[in-house]
Amino acid sequence: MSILTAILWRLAKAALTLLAIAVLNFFLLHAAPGDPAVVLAGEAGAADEKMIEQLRERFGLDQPFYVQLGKYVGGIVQLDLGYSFRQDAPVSQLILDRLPATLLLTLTAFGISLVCGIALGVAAAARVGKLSDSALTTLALLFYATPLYWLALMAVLVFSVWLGWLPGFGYETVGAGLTGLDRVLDILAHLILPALTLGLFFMAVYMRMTRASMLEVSQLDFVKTAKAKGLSGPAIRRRHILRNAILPVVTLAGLQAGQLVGGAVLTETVFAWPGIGRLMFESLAARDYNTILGVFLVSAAMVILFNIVTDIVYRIVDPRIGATA
Amino acid sequence: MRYLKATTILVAAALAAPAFAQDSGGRLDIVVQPEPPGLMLGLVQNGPTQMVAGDIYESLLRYNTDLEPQPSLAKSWEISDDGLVYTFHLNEGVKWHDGAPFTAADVVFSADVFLRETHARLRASLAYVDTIEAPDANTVVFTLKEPFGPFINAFETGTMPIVPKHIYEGTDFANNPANATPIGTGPFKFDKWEKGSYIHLVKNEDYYVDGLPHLDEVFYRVIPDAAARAVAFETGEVDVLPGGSVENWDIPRLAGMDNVCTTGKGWEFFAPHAWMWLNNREGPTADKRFRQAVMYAMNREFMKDVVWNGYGKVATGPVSSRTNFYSDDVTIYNHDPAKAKALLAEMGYDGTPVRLLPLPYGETWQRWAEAVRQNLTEVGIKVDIDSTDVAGWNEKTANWDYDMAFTYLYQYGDPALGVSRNYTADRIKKGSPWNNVEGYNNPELDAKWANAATLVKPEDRMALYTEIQKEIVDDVAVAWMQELEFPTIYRCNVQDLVTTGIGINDGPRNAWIKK
Amino acid sequence: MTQPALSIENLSIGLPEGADRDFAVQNLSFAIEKGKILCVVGESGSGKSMTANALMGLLPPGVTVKGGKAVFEGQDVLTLPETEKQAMRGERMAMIFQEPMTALNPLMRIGDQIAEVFAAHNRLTAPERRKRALALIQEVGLPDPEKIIRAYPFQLSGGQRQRAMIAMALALEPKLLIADEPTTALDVTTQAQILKLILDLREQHGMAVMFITHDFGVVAEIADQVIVMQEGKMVESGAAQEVLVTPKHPYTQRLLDAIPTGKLPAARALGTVPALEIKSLRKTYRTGGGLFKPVREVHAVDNVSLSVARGEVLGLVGESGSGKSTLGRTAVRLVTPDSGQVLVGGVDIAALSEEELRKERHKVQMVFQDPYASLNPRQKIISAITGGPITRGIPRDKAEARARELLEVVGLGADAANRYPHEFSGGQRQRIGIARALAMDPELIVADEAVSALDVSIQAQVLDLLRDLRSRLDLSILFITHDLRVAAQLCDRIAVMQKGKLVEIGTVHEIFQSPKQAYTRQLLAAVPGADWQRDAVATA
Amino acid sequence: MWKRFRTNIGAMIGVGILLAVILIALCAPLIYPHGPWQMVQRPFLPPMSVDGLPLGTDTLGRNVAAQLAYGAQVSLLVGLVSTIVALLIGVPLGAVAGFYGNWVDEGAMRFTEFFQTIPNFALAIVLVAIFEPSLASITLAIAIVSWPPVARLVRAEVMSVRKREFVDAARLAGLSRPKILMTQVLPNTVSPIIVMASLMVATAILLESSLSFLGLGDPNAMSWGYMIGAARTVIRTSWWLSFFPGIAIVLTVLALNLIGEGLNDALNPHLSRKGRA
Repeated sequence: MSILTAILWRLAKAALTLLAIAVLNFFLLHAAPGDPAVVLAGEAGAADEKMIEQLRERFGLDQPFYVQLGKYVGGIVQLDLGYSFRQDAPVSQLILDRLPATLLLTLTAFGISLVCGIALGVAAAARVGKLSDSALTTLALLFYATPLYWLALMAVLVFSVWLGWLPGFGYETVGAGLTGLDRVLDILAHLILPALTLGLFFMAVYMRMTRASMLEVSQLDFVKTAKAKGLSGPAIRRRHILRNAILPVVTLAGLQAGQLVGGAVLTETVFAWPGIGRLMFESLAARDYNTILGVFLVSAAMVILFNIVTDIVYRIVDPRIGATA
Repeated sequence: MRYLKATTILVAAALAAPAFAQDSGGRLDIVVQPEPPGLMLGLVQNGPTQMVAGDIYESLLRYNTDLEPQPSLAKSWEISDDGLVYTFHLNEGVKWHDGAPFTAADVVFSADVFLRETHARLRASLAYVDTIEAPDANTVVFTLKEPFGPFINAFETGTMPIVPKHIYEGTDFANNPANATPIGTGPFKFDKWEKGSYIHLVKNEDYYVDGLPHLDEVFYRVIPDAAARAVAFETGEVDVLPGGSVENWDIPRLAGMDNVCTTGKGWEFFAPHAWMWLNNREGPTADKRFRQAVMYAMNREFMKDVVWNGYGKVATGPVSSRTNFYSDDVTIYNHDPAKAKALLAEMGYDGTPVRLLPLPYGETWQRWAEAVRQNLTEVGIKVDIDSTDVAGWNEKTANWDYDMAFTYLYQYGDPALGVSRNYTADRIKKGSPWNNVEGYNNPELDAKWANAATLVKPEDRMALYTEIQKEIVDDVAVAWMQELEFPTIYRCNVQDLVTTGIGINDGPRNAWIKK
Repeated sequence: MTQPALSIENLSIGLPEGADRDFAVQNLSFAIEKGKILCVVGESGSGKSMTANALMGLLPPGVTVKGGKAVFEGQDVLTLPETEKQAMRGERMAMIFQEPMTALNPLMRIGDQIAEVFAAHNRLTAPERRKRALALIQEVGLPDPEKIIRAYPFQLSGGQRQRAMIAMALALEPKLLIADEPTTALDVTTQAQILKLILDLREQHGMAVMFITHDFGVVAEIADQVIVMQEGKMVESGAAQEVLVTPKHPYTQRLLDAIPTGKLPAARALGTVPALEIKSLRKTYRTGGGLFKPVREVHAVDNVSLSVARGEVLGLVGESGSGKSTLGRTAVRLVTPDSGQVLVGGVDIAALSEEELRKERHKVQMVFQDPYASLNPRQKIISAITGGPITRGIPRDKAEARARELLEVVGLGADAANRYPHEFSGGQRQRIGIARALAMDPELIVADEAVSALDVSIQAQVLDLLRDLRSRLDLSILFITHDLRVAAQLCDRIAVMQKGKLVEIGTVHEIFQSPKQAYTRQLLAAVPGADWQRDAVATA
Repeated sequence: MWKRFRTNIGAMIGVGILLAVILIALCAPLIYPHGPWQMVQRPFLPPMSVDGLPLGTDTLGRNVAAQLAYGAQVSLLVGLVSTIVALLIGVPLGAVAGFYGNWVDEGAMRFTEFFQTIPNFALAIVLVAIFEPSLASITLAIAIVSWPPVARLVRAEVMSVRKREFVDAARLAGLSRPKILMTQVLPNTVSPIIVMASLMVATAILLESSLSFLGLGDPNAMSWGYMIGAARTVIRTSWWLSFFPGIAIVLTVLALNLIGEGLNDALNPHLSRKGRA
């Protein structure tokens, strides 16, 4: 099975999964207490029956449940995520506005955690049993045990408030009128803290995994073969152990994508990062169903995307998959 | 005819303003929290929308910090002696942001058509209005069916925003695409809204008051986290923290910084008043003695000092001491656990737990509920805090599914606008969290409320309101907690930021930055 | 006598603390002549692989050389610094391993893995390396070198991989090739080919070979010299012919005796009542299938009919993939056939429903290959044995009494009952497995490679037990094995399978002495040491 | 096995910390009979500034030490119960999927994948918001988002165990399939499950604290996440309010991880590879 057909197959399955998620979440959200019309009316500072009636009619909440569901699913099939009455804009617009920020954050965090995690894992495995190995594994364990949000708070406190090195929140310096490279650098400066705090946890995960995997692979027969060939230690690690050891890490990374996207909710909240995680959290309090559903769908799609990417990486690294599947 | 003399003087002052050599230009970054759901003020009137859209839209009048009317779109006005006819003379040469001329027809359309349809709070006042007419392009006449004392307070931006007739007439108001790019007559024009990040307003070069506004642009910054907002102010990223945008504990620290000023002014029109609804219908709270016990059990001074960091004032009754018609001739409930216990013993409280619903508006409110729970626990009342988010809070209070619930409401300058709605029997209606949620039902008082609203003479009204306050405080219809104060924190070089009773909402109009 | 390629003197290798003995190898001395093949023979744990690893400098952590020297090309390789060892490995001393399946990097093309040897020693340019790799692939007899060079290990068969390994080892024309059981994991016919290849290469390159094996058959095929090791000590050494024909040390004698010699036992008279009848049995495995995957069909059992008479032992012989295991598993209905009948005592167990089957299960029992996987590690021996009878409705006390009895029968003693599997050795576990099968009073026992995983001497003991049981209990056994020599020892008749088909069936004597089919002849010829054993048959 | 565990220094440190946390949680009502909510002193007292308040007071003048002690109860309780619930969902599902294979497996794995596709923290937030924050809803939500890895692990283990010959032997003994699953297969998957469970408790504690931090905690139960969430706005002026509960979480989670690793090394040295799914 070629990579292309594999991806097509995955996408088809993904579409079904997404549809199922839409339906399930639709049920879940509508089971929640709280009426979006009442919330919206409430926020206006005053409300009477008439206003709530108007709002319910506009939201389509006066219709039977199955009609609402049908309409929603019908829209999803046509890639229409519905309309946010709370924000008075199409959900797809709201999400698209914020998606780049989330993608930037999660992908950077993913990249940092994967690259650094693997690098540190390799380094630790190469020094197994030595002090530097213990130091690295202990550090990883600490990151692993530290609540993300707490780390974020401490990072803001130290790097933004005390040292003043990095901006503590936001996506870019608003209204600075920066363009071109300046703007990119500005966004990067804003990105560092959130991406690092989000990435550290996963870096710890990948590092531990890489280390364990490296150690395990180094026990395998073909490593002995490589030694018997007269290859040097570093060459064996690079050419033989690493590639094989990375496979389980890649699998894990794909599986953890869901956690990464979930973690973004916390990070975005602490760092005022204008992404979809925050959008979801805010929409939840307002019972802005369509927006929450939209965010769920999009983030699930992101998870699937991460999975597909890791799948492709896996296929590229491991020649066996494509042939025997 | 009764002229409000202050008018002309102030207009003169405003026109003479450049003589004081305010510096022109510059940019103001103001925190807005939460992100407004929309900026079309005629459709959405929640707090954040009022704050941002208050620069874009205008109404006929503004109100100073003593709640006296000031000119805005109307340069002068008269009220007939019988209190039935309100005549407004509009400024000339006013233009909408899209260049179309503003006329009296816009006012008639806004008040009579648009807002009647969309604005629930104004609708209550408009019920007293018989006709709204425009005898000429610059005059609007409101004729009332019966006198309505507080009617002069109804011409505030958030209460009666004037919307462009040429854009909205004959359309589906709620779904008009123009809602995304609001067009008003105000000192600032809408430029850009980066959702989740900021709203950018730019100076209206054609503003009808010469020399205003001074600022070139205003950014309303969306920063969802209170701690991050504090950091933003500290690092100089924002210049103004409107009331309520940081937790109270942070205020002294921020206020103590160099070049930082605070003011408690700018909330007079709203006079936010906090209380706990005590469900008068069922459970222990249905017993007046229990409600009184709650009042005695609470150490509200302590809560004010600790939870609110000393800001505000313990409330004595339903009317805020900052608005008109406040009376202090009521029973004062001091912290007296012994009395509370005695009352509980008298009623035979059996330890039934009561649910306490905090207001889901952040840490302060949560702490407040925790402090109340602790106080009540100390006199033997078992309290469970109900946890919920904004939607759940709305749902529960609207459906009366609570025992005690925190809330706070604006008073809108007059008991007839902002107070009576919470206590009269005709406002006992499920589905809204902004009416007589506690279910207090006192027909005798209902009559007095109704009467007081329609009296023309302030002293007559005062007499009635004094009676009402005395009785209702004895009944403990709700547990009044505190007159809230939301200090505005800003850089001291920002001048003339808070000049009216609605503070920041129309503050940037006159604000300037000293260089 | 010329200078030997390698001479080892008083080599001692220490094991880490807590191991079952202090030394893996103790006071070992031997030499390999240039161009000669030395076989190091021993059972598992004899220290033969450790010796090889010590020479290569590939000892596992914790295992260290405690003394002695190994002179190779004038240097003591045991004391060389790591960099020089590294330079020596692959260039002057090369090694091939037992498991061709795992000894190659699964993610690297064969050509790259061969070329890497040159790269490791900074030889040649990239295109030259490729050319040499191609030549080597050709030399070790791999078909279609252009394709092989780009292939990944998983695309090659076991024999092909071992050839690729040999190509790597030969790349730099080493003076000494160490082969650590290189044919053990291979089928007999493949094994014969690889052995021939090693012999040929030795001829052409004149290198010395240290060949580690447990199989005296292999020794007979290729060895010039032999040393026999037991628990880290050399017990015997000498020329191959000498050791094979006139072993001096009792251990060597025991080993040689334990080897299924291929001396054919006298034929027994057999009954005619069938215990098992298999009729037109078919089983096809389909893999893949799905929207984008082509269906691959493997005809594991293709229209096979045979029968096992009551009291008979039928040997089912074939190479891996011949379908012999599938047939065996079908006979006990662990696998449900696609068509055909499996008649046990007249009942077609292939046609029973799950419920009915559970009542008939006891009629056919199985003894499994892997002594470590066939017993539940969390279950006491007694419950492993009584589980079946109790399910059948036999009262617990009766079942337990019988279980103890059976443990005596298989030579373990009744006190084994209350212990856990990990307390037993492999051979003992196989006995427990047999007791478990017997506890069900089966009409037929299917023994699926039941002795393959055992060391030769243990293998002999278990075979003795089976022989003993066969005569004492009049057992009917379907004995599945890849090893013709083993089959010859125990079986009355032998059935030969290839690619799912029954090739030939006949008495042991018919099969060994007058095989009718070419494949059978091929198999017989491939048995290592076949010639030597034929001599043995003659001398018996 | 216990011997191997005992020689693992890290694991023993973990056990020590965890025992201390458990002890504190159990003794909380004895040391602080008035509960964690009582306002005892002026607010924002720094640590060690007043006798009897070693960790200072919070925004309402409540004893931080008492809050920490009661918070330990909540963290441990939620961590433990949610893990048990997750196991109750994941183990049967994974076992059945792995043992019966075919469409059962296909269905169960699709279902699992489905849950793994929804970002788990987001799902937890929504679930808690819907059921309204209470210890029960938080526990349930954490369980619902954490069972999929259990199911996958158990499935993988069961699949590997069921291929072993003793399972065939059990079939030949005439045991029914459910009985084989229960008596032969599942007991052999216990060790990796134990290891995973110990790590899951740690993750659950982190999740609970994250939810509380976002204001989705049980308002009637003092928890560490709540303390940090409540203190974040005063982090500059009163660092100790968020620092101590943060340290408490780190230590507890670290302890559980150390124990998990120790168990892993002691019970099944090769879990790290099998357990990755």
